[in-house]
Amino acid sequence: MNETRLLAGRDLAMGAEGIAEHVRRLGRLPAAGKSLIDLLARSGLTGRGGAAYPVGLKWRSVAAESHGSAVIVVNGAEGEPHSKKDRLLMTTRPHLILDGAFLAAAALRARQVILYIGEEHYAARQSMSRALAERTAEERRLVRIVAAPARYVAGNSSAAVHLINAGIATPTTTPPSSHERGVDGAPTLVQNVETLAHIAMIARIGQATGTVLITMAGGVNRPGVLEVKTGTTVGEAVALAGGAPEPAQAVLVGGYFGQWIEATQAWALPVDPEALRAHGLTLGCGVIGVLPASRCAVCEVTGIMRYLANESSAQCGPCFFGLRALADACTRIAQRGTDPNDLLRLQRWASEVRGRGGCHHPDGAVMFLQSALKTFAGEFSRHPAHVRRSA
Amino acid sequence: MTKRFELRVDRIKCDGRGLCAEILPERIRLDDWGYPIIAEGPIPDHLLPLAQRVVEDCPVLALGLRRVESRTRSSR
Amino acid sequence: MESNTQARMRARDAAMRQLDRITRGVAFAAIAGVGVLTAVSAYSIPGASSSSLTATTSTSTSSSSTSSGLQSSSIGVTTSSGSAVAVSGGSH
Amino acid sequence: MSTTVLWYATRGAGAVSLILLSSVVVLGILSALRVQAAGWPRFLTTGLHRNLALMTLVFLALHIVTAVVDPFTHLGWLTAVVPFSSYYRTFWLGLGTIAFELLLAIVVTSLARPWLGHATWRLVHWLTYASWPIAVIHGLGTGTDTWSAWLFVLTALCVGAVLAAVAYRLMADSPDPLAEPRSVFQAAVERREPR
Repeated sequence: MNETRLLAGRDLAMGAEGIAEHVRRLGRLPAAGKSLIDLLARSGLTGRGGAAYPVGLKWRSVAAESHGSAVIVVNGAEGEPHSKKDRLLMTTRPHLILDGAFLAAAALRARQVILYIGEEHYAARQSMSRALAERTAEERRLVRIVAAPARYVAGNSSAAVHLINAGIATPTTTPPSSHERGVDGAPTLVQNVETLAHIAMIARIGQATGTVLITMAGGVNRPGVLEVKTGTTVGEAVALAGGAPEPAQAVLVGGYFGQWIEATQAWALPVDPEALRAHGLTLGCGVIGVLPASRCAVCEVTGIMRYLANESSAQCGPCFFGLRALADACTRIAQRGTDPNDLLRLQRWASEVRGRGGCHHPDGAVMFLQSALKTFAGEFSRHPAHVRRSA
Repeated sequence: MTKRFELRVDRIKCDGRGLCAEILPERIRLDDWGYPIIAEGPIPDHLLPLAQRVVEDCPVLALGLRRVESRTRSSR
Repeated sequence: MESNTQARMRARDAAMRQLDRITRGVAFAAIAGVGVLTAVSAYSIPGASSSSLTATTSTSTSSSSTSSGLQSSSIGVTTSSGSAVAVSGGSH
Repeated sequence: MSTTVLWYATRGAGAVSLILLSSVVVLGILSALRVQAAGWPRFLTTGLHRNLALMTLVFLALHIVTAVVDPFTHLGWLTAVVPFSSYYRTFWLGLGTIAFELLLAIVVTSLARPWLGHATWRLVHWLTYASWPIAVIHGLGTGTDTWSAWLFVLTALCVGAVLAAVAYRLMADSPDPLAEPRSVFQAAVERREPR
């Protein structure tokens, strides 16, 4: 059955696939036990939410702590501005996600499953609750839906747990991680919806689907979600997205917590979490942003740094003040032209802020900026005054 | 197995009072906004008393000494 | 960078010594203070030198706890030196 | 040593305790703020605050012992522990006992701070703003039968210093520069049903 893609089956434009069609195509929910956890470890599947944590390890750590009290959080917050993959999956293949969630609930002996979906993603919430209604009474009893605030850090696993526990979506200090003490203090698995869909397929076909969902954004003719084989190169993905209307100068691989790669180098990069990690990169949430040659790189980077600074939950000084100072320095360079002191400050602050936050928000933002400073070194060092143009 | 400790800070609790850098400048300095930058690695033995004092004197108890197991002499 | 840390280490050590010095200083001052203020209160309280206080104040030293709060300031203690005042009423 | 000396010693020790307590309160307020003078590290303020707090307890103990041991006033140890249990100036002296016990709670929780955690410690520490005023009123009330200008002046100075520190604290902006942005962000991601 070569149709082992997540988005296989009828045309996506026809909306959510019902339970009958889902079972006809993929069969009933397979059994789940310790063997599934070992299978996941062997498959090498890593999380698709952004942190790319090996799924086998994560399940083992929750299983070790859970004695029938675990909680499964299905993370569909998708706070990354350009990412659309989770929403597409929730609105077209909801049962694949629910299968993954109930497999996790069985394998980890969970007593509760929480669908954590972006509060502004109405279609996704509606599709998931409709699909839930089609499940068995026993499955439905386990599940409740919680709305995730539409902020960048709301998708962070400790923020999700904090919102579910205390109604505030701000990250909390780890340790303890949510694996040890999460929802209601119970061991909690926070897993991205795409990861759970992959798990539902792996439980059926015994191996990874070999595909990933990516969101093509920026200078491509047909931006949007693609499901590609993990060997596909960025250039091929751009072609699948209708090609680039004008030559590109660089590609942002991995979204706002990803890294900038000069276009020609990026074109040959494989869209594959493991392969990218070998290059010191990350596929992150799967956003591939193409920056056209006509756009000013410094102004683009400045806009994103300002966004990331504003998305700091202001709980930690180095992150809140550090990212704001970095964004201010970028803004000065963008609007008034390069001042060598600002370049020095950017380098120093970036290295000082990294690793000094309560969560990984500052780390992601700094990696993004440092890759920009490297890839656009020329632009940053000789940038003229640009009055702030469109976002 | 030598018992070594390293200073850890709870970034969310820390509100940049700066006492730690004043008491233990050998291991802690402040960034431009007054928040501690802690040197990596285990605390040298002769600084452990001061490190203990820093942990106790932190106005918001954001600092802690965490044991670092270093089995072999050439620990990391 | 090294000199900055050195300077801050010296400042720390100096401040530690300063803390001890100030604390000891305050301790001595406090002890002296008790002595001085004991003497001052001995001489400044009218009853100390003359027995006029005894004449003007009633000897009532006991009253139910509820009302004593509002007693005017003249109610007080007879300060006859040395002799214990016979207390009426015993324990309440 | 005639009884009267003990009686005056109680007043002397009490006055010194008041001065010490007031300075501890002022130092506490200053250490909460980010007042940073050159050559005066912040841990000096907090260190003094702690040392003088313990010193206050010592002189307070002296104050209590001299009062209780003084045969003239027949107070008995109970009055130091159970408020309003003395027959001599019951109300005013009772305040002293309350202030003393509040102070004990504050100091004990401060010594046990690493085990209690910051939140609990901070909650109990707010009792300072009850203990100190009650101590001042105790001083004035118990001492009024033998009115003396020096005690009044001394008390006025202490009250003035503490009120100035409190006023400074209220005017100064929040000691935590993140307090405002943190509450703004929290409001944006708060999904609690309003209580």
